[in-house]
Amino acid sequence: MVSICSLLVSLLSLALLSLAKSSTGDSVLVVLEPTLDQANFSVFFDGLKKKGYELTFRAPKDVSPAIIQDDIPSFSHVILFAPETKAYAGDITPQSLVTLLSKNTNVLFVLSSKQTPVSSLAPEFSLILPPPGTPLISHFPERDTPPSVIPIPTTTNTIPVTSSNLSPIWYSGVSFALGNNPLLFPILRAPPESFAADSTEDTGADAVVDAAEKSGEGLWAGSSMSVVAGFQTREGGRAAWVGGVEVFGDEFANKEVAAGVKSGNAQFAQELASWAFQESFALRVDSIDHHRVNDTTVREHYTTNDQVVYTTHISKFNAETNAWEPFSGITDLQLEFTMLDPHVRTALPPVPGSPGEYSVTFRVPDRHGVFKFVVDYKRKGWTHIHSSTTVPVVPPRHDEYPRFLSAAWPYYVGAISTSVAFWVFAVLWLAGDDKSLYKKKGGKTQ
Amino acid sequence: MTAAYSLPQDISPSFITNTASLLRIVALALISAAAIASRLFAVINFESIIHEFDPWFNYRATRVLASNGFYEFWNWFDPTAWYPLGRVVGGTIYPGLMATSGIIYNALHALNLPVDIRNVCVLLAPGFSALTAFSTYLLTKEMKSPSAGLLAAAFIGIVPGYISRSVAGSYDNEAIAIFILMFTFYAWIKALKLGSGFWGAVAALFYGYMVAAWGGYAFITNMIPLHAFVLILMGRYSSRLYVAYSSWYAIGTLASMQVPFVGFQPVRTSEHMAALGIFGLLQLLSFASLIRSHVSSSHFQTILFVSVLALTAVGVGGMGVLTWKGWIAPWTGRFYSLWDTGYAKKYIPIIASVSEHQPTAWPSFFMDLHFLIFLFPAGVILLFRGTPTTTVLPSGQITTETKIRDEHVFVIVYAVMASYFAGVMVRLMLTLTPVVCVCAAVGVSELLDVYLDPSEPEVGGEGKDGEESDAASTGSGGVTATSGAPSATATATGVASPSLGKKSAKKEKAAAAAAAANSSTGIVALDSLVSTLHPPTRTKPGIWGLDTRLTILLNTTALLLFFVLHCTYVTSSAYSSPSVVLASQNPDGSQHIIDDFREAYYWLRMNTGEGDVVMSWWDYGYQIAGMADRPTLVDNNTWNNTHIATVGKAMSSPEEIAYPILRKHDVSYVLIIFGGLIGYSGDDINKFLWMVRIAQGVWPDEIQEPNYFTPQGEYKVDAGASKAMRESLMYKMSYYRFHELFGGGQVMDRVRGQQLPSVGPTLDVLGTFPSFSPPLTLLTFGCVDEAFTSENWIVRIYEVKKEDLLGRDLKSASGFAEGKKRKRSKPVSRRRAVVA
Amino acid sequence: MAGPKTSTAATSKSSPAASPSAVQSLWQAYTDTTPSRLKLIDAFLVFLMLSGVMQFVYCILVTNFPFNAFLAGFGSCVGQFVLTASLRMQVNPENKVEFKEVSPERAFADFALGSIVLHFFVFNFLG
Amino acid sequence: MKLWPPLAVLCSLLAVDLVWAAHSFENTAIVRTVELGGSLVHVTTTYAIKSLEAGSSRYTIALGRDEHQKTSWLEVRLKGQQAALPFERHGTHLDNEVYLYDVTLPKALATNGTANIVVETVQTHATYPWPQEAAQSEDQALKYESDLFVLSPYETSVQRTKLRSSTPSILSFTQPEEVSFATENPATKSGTTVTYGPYYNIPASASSDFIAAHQQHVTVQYNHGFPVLEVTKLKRAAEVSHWGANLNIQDEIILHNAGPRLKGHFSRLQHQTQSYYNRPAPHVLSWATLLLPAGISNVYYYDLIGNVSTSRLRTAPSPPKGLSQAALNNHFSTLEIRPRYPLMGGWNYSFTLGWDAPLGDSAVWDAKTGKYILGVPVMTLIPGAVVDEAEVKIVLPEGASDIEFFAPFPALSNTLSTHISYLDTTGRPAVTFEYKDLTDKHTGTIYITYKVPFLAHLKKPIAVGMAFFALFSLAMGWRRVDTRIHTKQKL
Repeated sequence: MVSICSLLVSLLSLALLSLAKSSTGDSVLVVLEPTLDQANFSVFFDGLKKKGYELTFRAPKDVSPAIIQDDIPSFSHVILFAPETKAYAGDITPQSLVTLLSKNTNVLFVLSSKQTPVSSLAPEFSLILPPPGTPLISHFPERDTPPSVIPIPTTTNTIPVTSSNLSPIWYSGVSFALGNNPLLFPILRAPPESFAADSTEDTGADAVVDAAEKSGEGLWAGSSMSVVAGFQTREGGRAAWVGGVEVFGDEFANKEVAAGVKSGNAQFAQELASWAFQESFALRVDSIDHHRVNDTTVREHYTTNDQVVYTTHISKFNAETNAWEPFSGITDLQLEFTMLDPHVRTALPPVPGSPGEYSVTFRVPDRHGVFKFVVDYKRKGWTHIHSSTTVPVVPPRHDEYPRFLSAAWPYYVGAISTSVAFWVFAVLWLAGDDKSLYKKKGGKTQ
Repeated sequence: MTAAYSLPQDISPSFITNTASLLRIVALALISAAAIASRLFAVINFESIIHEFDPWFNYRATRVLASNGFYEFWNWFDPTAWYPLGRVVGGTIYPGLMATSGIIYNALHALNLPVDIRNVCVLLAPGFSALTAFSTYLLTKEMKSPSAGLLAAAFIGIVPGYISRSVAGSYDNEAIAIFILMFTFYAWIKALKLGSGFWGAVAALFYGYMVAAWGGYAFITNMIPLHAFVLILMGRYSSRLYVAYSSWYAIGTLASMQVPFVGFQPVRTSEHMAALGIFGLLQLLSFASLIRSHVSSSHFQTILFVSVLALTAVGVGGMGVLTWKGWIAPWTGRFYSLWDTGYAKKYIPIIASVSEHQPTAWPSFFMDLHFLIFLFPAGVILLFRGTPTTTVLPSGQITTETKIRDEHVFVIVYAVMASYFAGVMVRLMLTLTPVVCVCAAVGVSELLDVYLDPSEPEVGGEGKDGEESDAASTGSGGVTATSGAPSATATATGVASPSLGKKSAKKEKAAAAAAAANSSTGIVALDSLVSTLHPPTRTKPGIWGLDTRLTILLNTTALLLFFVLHCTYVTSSAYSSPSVVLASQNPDGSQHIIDDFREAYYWLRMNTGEGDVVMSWWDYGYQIAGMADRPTLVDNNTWNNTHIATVGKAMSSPEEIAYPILRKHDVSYVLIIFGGLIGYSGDDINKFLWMVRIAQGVWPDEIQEPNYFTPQGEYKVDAGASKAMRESLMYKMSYYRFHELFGGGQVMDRVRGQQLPSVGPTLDVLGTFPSFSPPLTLLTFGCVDEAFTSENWIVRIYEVKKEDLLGRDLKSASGFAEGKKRKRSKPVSRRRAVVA
Repeated sequence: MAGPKTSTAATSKSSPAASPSAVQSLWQAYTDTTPSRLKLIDAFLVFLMLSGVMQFVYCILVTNFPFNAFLAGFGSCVGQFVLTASLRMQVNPENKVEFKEVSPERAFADFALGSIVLHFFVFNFLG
Repeated sequence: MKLWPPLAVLCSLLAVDLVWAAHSFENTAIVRTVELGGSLVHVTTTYAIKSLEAGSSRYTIALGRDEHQKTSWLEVRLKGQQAALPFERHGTHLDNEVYLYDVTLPKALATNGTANIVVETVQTHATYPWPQEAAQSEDQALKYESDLFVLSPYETSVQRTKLRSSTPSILSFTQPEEVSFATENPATKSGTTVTYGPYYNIPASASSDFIAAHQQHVTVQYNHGFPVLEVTKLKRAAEVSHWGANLNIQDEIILHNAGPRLKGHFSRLQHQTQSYYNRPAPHVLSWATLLLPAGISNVYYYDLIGNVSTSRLRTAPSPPKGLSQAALNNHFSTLEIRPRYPLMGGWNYSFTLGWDAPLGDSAVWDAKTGKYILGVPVMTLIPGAVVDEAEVKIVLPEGASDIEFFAPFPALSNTLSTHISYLDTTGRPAVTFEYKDLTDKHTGTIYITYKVPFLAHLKKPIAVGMAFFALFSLAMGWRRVDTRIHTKQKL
């Protein structure tokens, strides 16, 4: 019964996703190392194809198709299913992979317990790998699989990139610790009772001790380790890191976690891919507008103490309709009005009734200078929203100061009366006959 | 009465006066022409371009005024200056200069003469120098005679001390200020002489113009009251003085307050209080004299005495109270630095760092004034003695009475004050120059008068002649005049030989300084001395024979010729280079223009974003704004010490500290000046210590000057350079890839004359510097990229990197880009294993 | 000019004994030796001084907030006062010797011109 | 290429026209040669035609849409002859696929009469840098796109297209798939040339269905050895002064390096080494040589912030009268201008260039009409540069009347205005011409004829005289007035 439901759910979800496309393009390059057979991943690949992706397959050693040509990526997504490859063709180097990400191409990395170029690239993403040759093993829960094949519950997911109500996921591969890089976040954590050890066969606690003693790094164990991690570059390119390729395999996809309960691998893989390929959790700033209260035109500068309205439109990519749609779901958006330091920091709430619009009104500080409207929204998993608009704030013009205040009327009266008196005096003076003065003078002098 | 040589007698006096005035006009015209022409060297040698630094801002402001009109200019807020603080230009400048050239510009365009605003600005200073010559003529005419006036005009026209600030293209406030200064003084003298309110009003108007034009107006503000005060102390109070002074002060003060930048200062700051005090004093005196005219003198004495006492007490007390209450701002730092030359260096490094605020070196006196500096004291002495005012009576017979007059006192006071200030600050040489010209002209013309006068004295006049000509001709008069007379020829040679003149000049300085120190008693004493010096009974001076005359005259003429030569030479060689363009000599002797500044600025203007902020040391702020048209962090209007210190800190700290500063201020480009390649000595490494000092003033615990010296206390950039020096952003940006020019040879910094290490041991993995200095090959940048370097490497522009794509620190990011492997890092959280 | 008041202050400070005679003689001298026109001027001066004093008092007691207005008003009074005072001196027959070049008419012309300039600045500064 | 309404309407209405055209000729061979260049691409197409019926004298040539919008100069000649044949716009099909031009042959051809028609076109903005960024030391590679088939309303027995590059390094070119009409390899590369074709027996191709069926795009990528220059704006002002017998010409030029953008940053060090070893990067413009007219004087070259001191000029004396055109052509003053900074890919530079030329060299007075005839060159060519927008303003002396002008090729617009300069009272008449996409073929001369009445010549001195007289009389009057005031004061 339950199994059927879950099956239905998964099918339903697949059906829903069937139209989906990515917001950055549909061409996918799958670098598949020869030891892996494409047929073993049919569920995953078919799922992608159903969504509308065009998959191109090549081996790591092939020269064509090149992942990047004349500094222009040839594909919009790359799946690097080469966990054990030591040598690649010339066009695939750690640097070129980072270049891909810088040009907004998404990459899906798969690790293994072997030391490979990819595993040496991992530290650049501040992933911290255990020493080579130490896969993740766990003896709980009781099961018939070898200890290196572990069912991992999805309920521990804190960041909602993948749905957390899936049935457990079969996992086999390495675990890794995450450095303190804000761009990196765990998607699937290792189970608490799992640890990394170099021997897959169960030799009791000694194995654990050995693992702990090895290279004096203590025990790589517990839920602080992750097995699947997401990384989002500053320019928005996304990279997903998976500790083992089998997660995507048909075997695990069809393997039951309990009697009649199919594993969550298939859907998890699809959801992971849809995040990595910027289908889901992709946001975009459509427009920015700022103007004075009861005014509509964008001004190139504002005066101190103006009341200013700042409005922005944000939309989210909808994979079903393959279109950007207005998105009002962000509740904790903030606007900063900064010059060197934020002078104003206020919430930027969604405007009820008009989807996708966020707006706030605030008073420009009493300080002239070159200010910036900064909206900086960085949440793990979501596309980072960062928009900065520069606008000078100028002091009032000479005719915008208050003039002729009531407090000053005596001065005005004084000044005016003076000049009036001056004219009166002048008139009197000129009216007064000069002769008299002369006469007087004459009288004086004699 | 015998004559040394005969003059034609049959000429009607009217004819003489007419020709004289005609000749005077012609002479003035020629002088103006010479004044203008000698200032065009800059245009001829280079081109019609704005010079130096500040003029670039004035030019830019003038363009705004000319294109947007006056009100827009008044309300101009410049967001590109002092980014991101911005600058309220309208309220923080003296608009007189821009207004002047704006008016000229519009007038010309109204006449369908579409002159380029740039040319108006470039040629403004020469044009006004002609006016200065004219106003100097007027002033000196008031002092002595038209002929002296002509001499003075000629001197001021070509004297280097004034040319240095007024060549074509040095479009600065001083360009017009000196003219206004002289004319204000002329109007003041005139007002004082005639006791006419009209001239007082004129003086006030020009004073207002001066306030609008130059910060140095404070000189007038204190000069005129001082003059009035001295006159009062000399018991020379007259209602003419009252009329002149009060009309000047009443109108002038109101006029000065119209300038937004000055605002209420005339009633608020101490610099202006002297004028106010004298004003009050005059009111009392006038009232007293009014009473005197009505009561007997006995009463009057007491009244006068008490009132003066009361006034001074009240005035000083009130000043003290107000200052203490803070209603009156105490003296500003720049003002203190006038009295204590060490003050600025201690407290205001920014002011001290300006080259033209340094004390004057003695040679520069000679360079700027040449032989005028020797005649200067002579002229002063003559003024003490007063000049004979010769009035031609209708009857044709000439009456002469020699007596010190108010205007003479004025020039004397001016001379004393100005020569002190000129000694303190180089730039104040400018205020000294005019009075030197006036005094020297008085001296020379007196000399010529005496020796050209054909009439030979009656027997018994020699002694007087000797003394007279002596006082007239040589600077040693101040000391020797009282004691008898060396013969005229001897003293003439004395003039010709600078050494004697110089010594005496020094003596005179000392005397003058003393006089300044206790001005009141000093002046009175000098006054009495003067009167003793000249017993009332005098015989007309004269010389025997032609030979002495010819000797003196030839000497004088030769001296004048030398002066002209000197002025021409100094002007063409020293004062005519627009420090924007540098000139050097090709091997074949032809002139080679080094134009790196404009190359770099134009590159910025053409190939960077409109709003990209450029960070540079403040010297180049105005030029970048004017030529590159890009926002700057700091510029030559050094009003915000902290902001400048921020730039200094960014320049003098290592990248990790500098980068956040750059990001915070949205800096996109960093521009530095580096002379090491062609030996341009005015570059940033040589200014570096000022940056450090200024930064230290604000962050004393982060930046310390000593860290930039070697342990031996030397300032080195070579292998011995200190660690702080090597790691500073400035050092790195200056020498980045510098060594590669030398292809492994000796890397030589041609300014410092030091040899830089070119190759050396490599860094170890941890990136710590070895104990001895790293070679230039190891200069790598985390936070900036070289964006542009001018042809001779004088200007180097660096672009600030964006934050790393993957949020790494920039050092490891660049390391990754270069393909370096990073060491495997360990997990943050460690758990010890529980041992079973 | 409200001369007497201040002068009495001065005199009384200086020598109380001499004061009454001084003041009376002063007033006497003033009333009978001053020509009528000078009296006119003095009246004007008194008016100006009063208005100036009033404004100053207002400024001290109530407010000096629009400081420029105060300066303008007060300045106009003072300026006008001194100009008129100068006029008085210039036309005063007793000062004839000092002002050779200045005829009374010229004096008045100067006075008028000065005042007009003054008032121009005053009104420019008022608002 | 102005639209010519009546004909266009006519042709587009009457398809009969085409039918007729289709029958009258056939192309025995069409050879198109494309000289791959920077901002300018010269295309020469030779039609070997055979007349099918007697007396047919109007041959129609066709251009595809892209081709047409790229083309900014078109000239038709008979092979081996200098004289250009007259041609006129034929109008388009209703679907803007093909643009047709009718060429009128000098004499009608008899049946089976043959002729070789050479069509020369210059294309602008036809190439684009690829890769779009190049470091300072790298070469610059450009891409050029073109149609595979030359369109023609007639059947064509054989045609080829040759793309020839100046340097032997052709990096890549498209191999067209399933080309009809091709017998052997549809595209071959030999040295500096890529040849498409020969293709045989192509039907009348100037129709949208042919294009839909067969037409293909081919792209060639090749190295280009010279900077790709683009004058985004050229403002030329020519001012005539009869008093000074002087023609002042001033160009305000905004120059843009349209080559690959500079990757990374500019390193002076590298630049200096390159120029030291004399291996300048192909996409860097350090200096350019301009050919200015002979006999010019006081040439000035400055930009927004003043004089640019780095330039060299060699003036030739002005040519004697009646020199042959050929002689005139190599009679030039050469000016070597050097921007303040080397112009890297994607950089801009703006400057002003001006000179005085003796009026006698460019103007004559026609005695019998009593008019002056003035010739002003449209532009001074910057080698290898295309001029996007040009504005030529010719300022005639004050008071010039009945003005007529003859432009060498039609301008987008020409306007008459008045220009006020030094000491003008009424202002001078000025004619302004607007152009677009000028190439090295557009170096014509604008001729202007105008009358200047004798009084107009005297206008200036009279005005100045009046001004001075007014000044003096004012001064005199002022003295009088001044004294009068004084006397009034007195009484």
